Amino acid sequence: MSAHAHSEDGHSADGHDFAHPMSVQTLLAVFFALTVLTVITVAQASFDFGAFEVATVMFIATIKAVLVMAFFMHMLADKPFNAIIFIGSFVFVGLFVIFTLGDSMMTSHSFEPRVVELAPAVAEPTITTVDGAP
Amino acid sequence: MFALMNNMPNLLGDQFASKFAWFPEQASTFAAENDWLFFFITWICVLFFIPIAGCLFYFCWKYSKPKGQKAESNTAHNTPLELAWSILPSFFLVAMFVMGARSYLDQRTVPEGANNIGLKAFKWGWTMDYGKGVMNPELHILVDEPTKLSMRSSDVIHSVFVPAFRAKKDVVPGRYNYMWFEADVASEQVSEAELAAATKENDGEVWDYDKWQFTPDGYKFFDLYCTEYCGKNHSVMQTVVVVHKTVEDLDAWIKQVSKRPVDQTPEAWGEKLYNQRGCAGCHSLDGSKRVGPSFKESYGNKRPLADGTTITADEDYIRNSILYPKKQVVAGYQPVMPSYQGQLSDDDIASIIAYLKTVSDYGPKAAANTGEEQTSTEE
Amino acid sequence: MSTIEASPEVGHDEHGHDHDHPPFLAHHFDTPEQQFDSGKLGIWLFLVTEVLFFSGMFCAYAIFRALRPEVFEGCSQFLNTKLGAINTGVLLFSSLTMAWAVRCSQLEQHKGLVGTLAATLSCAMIFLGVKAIEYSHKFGMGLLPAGLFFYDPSNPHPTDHPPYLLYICAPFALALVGVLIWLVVSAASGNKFQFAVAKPLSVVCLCFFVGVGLGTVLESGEDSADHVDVHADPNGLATASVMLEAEKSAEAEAAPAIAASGAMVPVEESVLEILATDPTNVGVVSGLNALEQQTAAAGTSTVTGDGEILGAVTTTEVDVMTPTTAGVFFSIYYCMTGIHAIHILAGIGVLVWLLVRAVRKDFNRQYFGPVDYVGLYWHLVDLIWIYLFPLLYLIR
Amino acid sequence: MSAGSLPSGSQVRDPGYPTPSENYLTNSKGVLSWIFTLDHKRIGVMYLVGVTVAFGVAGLLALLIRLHLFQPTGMVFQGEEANNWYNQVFTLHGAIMVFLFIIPSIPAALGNFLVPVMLGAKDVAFPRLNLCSFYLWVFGALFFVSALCASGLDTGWTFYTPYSTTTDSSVILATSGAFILGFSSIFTGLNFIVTINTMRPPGMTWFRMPLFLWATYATSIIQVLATPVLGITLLLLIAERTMHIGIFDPEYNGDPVTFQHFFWFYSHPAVYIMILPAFGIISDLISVHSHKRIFGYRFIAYSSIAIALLGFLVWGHHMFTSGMSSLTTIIFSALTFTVSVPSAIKVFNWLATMYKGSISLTTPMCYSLAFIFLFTIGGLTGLHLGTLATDMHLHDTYFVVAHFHYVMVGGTLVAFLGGVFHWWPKMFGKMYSEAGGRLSALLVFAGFNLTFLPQFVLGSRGMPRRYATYDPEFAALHQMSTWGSMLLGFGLLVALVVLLRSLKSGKRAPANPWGAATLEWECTSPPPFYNFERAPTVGDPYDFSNLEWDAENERYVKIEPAREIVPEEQPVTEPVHAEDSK
Repeated sequence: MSAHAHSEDGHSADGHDFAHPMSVQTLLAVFFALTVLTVITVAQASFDFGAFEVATVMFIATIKAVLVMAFFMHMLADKPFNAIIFIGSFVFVGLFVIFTLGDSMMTSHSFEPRVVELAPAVAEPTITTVDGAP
Repeated sequence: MFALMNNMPNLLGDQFASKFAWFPEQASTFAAENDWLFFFITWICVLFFIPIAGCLFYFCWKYSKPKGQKAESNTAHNTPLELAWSILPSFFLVAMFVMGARSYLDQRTVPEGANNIGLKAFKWGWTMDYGKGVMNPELHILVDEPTKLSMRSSDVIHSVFVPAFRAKKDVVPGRYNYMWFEADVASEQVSEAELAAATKENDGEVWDYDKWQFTPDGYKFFDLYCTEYCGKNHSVMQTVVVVHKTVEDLDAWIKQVSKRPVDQTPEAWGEKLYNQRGCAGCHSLDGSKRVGPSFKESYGNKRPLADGTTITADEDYIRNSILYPKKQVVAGYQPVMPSYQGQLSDDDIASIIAYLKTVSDYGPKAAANTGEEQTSTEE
Repeated sequence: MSTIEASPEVGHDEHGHDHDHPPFLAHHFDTPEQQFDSGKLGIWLFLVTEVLFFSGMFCAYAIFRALRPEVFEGCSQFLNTKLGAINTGVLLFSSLTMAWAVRCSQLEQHKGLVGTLAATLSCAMIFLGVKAIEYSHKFGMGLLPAGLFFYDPSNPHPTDHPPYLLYICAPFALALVGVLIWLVVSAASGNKFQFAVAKPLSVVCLCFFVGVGLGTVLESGEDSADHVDVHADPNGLATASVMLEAEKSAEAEAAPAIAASGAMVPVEESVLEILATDPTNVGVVSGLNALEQQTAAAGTSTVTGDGEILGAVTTTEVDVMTPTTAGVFFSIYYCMTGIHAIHILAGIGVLVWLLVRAVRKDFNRQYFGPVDYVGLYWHLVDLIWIYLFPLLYLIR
Repeated sequence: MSAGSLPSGSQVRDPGYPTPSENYLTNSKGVLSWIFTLDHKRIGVMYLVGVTVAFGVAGLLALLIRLHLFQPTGMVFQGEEANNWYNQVFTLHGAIMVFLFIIPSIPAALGNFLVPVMLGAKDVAFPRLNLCSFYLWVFGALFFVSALCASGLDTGWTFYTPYSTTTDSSVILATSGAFILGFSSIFTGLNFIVTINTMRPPGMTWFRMPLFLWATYATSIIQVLATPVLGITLLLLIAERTMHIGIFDPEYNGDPVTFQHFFWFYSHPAVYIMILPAFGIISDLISVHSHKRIFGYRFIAYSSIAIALLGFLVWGHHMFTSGMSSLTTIIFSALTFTVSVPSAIKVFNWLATMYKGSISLTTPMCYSLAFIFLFTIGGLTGLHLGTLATDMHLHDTYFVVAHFHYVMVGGTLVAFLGGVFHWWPKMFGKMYSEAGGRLSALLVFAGFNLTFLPQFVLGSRGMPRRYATYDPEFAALHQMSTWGSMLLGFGLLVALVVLLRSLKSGKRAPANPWGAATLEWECTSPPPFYNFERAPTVGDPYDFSNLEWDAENERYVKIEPAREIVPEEQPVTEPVHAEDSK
């Protein structure tokens, strides 16, 4: 394991053997980018992109997420393994959401339009019966 | 060679089944195919299991040595062999999947012009809806004609399972689920004499299907179970499927159950409904507290309601509690009763009220007495 | 539990056999780097669990938004975009300071570390303060999960509700008082260390009320102002009726409904009220559409077409603002933001713990793990909000 | 040379016996030294006790169920509330077995003890987290007990909505319990992944790990990825019950099938949390007690990971009849078949390992054989359920009950027992009576088959599950099953007695009683609290060539031909205390 491979040379006097400080400029730049993107998201909400609305919003959000992960979370400087497991988790989220959402989409036609008994505005349910009995 | 694979398990399977009942009777078009597939898989399993178990015990016997003996060989691996036994089984798996999926699609796609029967599941019973306001807990269908069930649940998830048809489908509240099947065995009728004897012996009690093995109308039947756990009486949430030979026969039956016969008193009809339409599941007659209040102290009694108020259970109250059960719930009970909106004709409700009068301690005594006399004479 | 993972000083030093171990190195690790890598992998795995934990709610969101887009559009108008945006900014800034804190700890800049941690904490508190305003306002309006929902269009701002804001603020007020007392006592007793801790903490606690103030300004400050000009110009309704045609298609698949046409007038007012309360919202009109739709439907027949297919004819209603429809949106809103807020609270706890250790100068270039781990956790919380904000506040 | 006599001239390596001051069981005294211990071995032992108690409780409930079903009308519970009682009993049996016993049994109890020792590490990566996860387990258990003491639980262990949102039994207590237990298992998994990743000693490459570690690693992956979804599902369920959030409850426009998706996304992978560690144990046991190198190491290792990942793609096969769309249903069925391949691979590899080995029929080996037999049946009957058409008939019948008991009990429980018997000498330093052990294995095997084979037939004949009373025609098979359950219970009792007696009267266990080559046998039994003075030199975990049977001391020892010793890498072979063993 790499940890051990490194560890052979013990802990040297200067501690920079495994600390990778971020430069202040990078941090500020990233923060600036994030703020701009936030403004953009809020702004775009006032235009109607119709079907693409969700897509655009999620796209911008994802850019922001990538920025945060890459720099604030030091993914670039970090061990690739850590990045892999974190990104990998989204694969499973994808599986989960796609299957579940897909199924509910495909079956939603069979959902029973409900009568809200609690809402006084609603008149009594009018239930008639099936025809086509033998 | 594959033809052999197909036939062998079939033949053997049939012998197997004939020896001791491995399956219930095959009564639908699905059954034969399903059972064939079942035995096909089973025999493939046997094909794998015998050698595995054989090796297991043979090796134990052959290679068991005293402590300290070295193994005869130390082969670490044999890639071709391992690949072989990783890949070969997959062919069987694909076969199973394809056959299974194909006949599943048949079971899933309802054929055109199937007879449509509405099914409503509730805790803990079934109501089959034959249209035109005809409701009955028994499922009566036509032989050799596809029947489609349009299923709803009024409370929790239930599941319709007819073993003889090899068909099952959950009934999910908030959704319509559908299933269909085509019975190919008509259920025969018992002789008038036998029926009369049974009716006499049963004597107005709730009909004991398990005991008689035929319906109150004298038909042999197939069991219909609820297979999705649904609470207290899940295990008694059963009804029967009767397969009629002819449309006339079926129509006659529907006509007979459709409404109160002219010669029957409201009380007697009300009692019949009480037993048939699921009231008995939650409302006792002997005062014991079940899911709902007992009918012993229902009619004419002052009931404290969940909202704190008190109300006298008169005709109107009972009618309302049947139609909008969640509105005025008696204190100490859950609002779980399904609405019988449109499932009971006015005459039905009137009959039930009449019947409740007879069983309630608080009802007018005179009415009670006459009511009981009549019911007893009727049965 | 990142505290647990992070906390390295596992005892066991009674084992005589770890001589060359510096105090911060746990006995069962060979080198500080091995310890750091273990902790790092651990916290990353923990973040993975967090992602999947939230995935459940995102999944629910996706399902119900796909099922009832009109509900989500209608209800999202009740969320104050401005407050959401402010909070987003605050969280992003806290992420910056947190990342900076990690840098400080790596470079052994102890003062800077304390400062940045305190800044992060303050942002967290501001965030919660703003949320407190949002929540109490919606509680008051009865915009609650389906079971508790009592929003009444004819009277959107009932005055008889309990003082929710007070309830939410009380614990923080207590904390503030406590910290201030501690500050004074430690100053009096001349306990340098405690004083050094209490000083930043008192600022942090104050920040919650800064957030509350900020929220109040944005929420109520504009209420009165807009009441006027909304009543002044009736464009709201005009645009609405124009938009209606466009919306028809969206509503088409919903089954016809029975609705009380009597509710017409009050509901209109309610929409104006909405307009008044949330002037920053762009799409109030769609709130109106729901209403127009409802009244339109009121005229149509009560029998639906697809009865035969379904096996029984049933009825439904398209009024967006009823418990069972709107409730779902607010349920998801409270679940998502609520659990996110709980994570913020947890983060605050851990950050305070870090602050104390930072004042104690525990961290050095060999041992800055805890700061790094908490940082990762904090960034994840930020990450989740980055997605929550547009999904909940910016639906059109 | 004949068995038993040691070759002369070569150096014998044996750590001897620990002194009381080193023995992890005795090195520090007092209850507190256990309550606050950070020693993974003690935590493992505490887990072992905990899960055994849980198993005892749930097992008694199982016997109650079987007794009740002895008669069609129900034998044990009588009266108006009989069915409620039955429902509560089977619910608690399921919930306790799943959440309190099977899931933590092998990973938490045996895993905690073994993972670091097998790695030659001093402890797991996060000892405090480890202790915390144990106390979370205790906490969750308390919640279950309180649910039991309150108004019980009658939802079935699956908590299906809307039943769970409408029933008036204490669902919230139980779900909170399960929620907490979820975190316990997450932390255990997280701990093991980190430990295995970062704390392997020099020389232990991924493919020199014992297969038990591979299995544990795969299990941990599932625990970390799947359990959080259970957490959020249960939270939402609690919210649904308390404030009707309308996500799962149709009364408020929710959708019950969505709940089933959420629930099974965790609970199917959870099935592999239960069975994968069992695979790991059996792989090691078969190899050790056949004294032969495991066959197809890489295939077994990879198949564990494959199962772990494929396990996430098949949850839908619990919902074939619930009204999923046809497409989803068929996809899930197809994926379900893929997961059966890696399991088959393992079975074949185990057989191949026994082939031409030198098998000693010790108690652990007997249990391993039982495992292979029973698990194969369990796995094969899974095919009937994975096939859509047949599942339409078999779903939610006793066929399913029999199937998953063959996997969970015949698989996991039997493997767990095998593991306990295998590592018992290492854990407590005592040898148990072999005869008694073998007898228990036989009884369990026979009793189990008698209990559950009839249930396959019950199922195919259409007996629905979770029935408190049943039609008379099923009576005969049910009675068979009940007799079997008695026998099974007796067998388990025997096993317990054998093990407990060994603690009192068992003779002292040598460091390596079975002749295993993995690292845990290179420290004394029981191990010293620090496991290893220095990280031991890592050899091939399945190379038995230099292990010899030392007849007069009834132990296996490592023979070290002099030339293999490289001075600076030579481990300390004789601890300072070794005198008292000589």
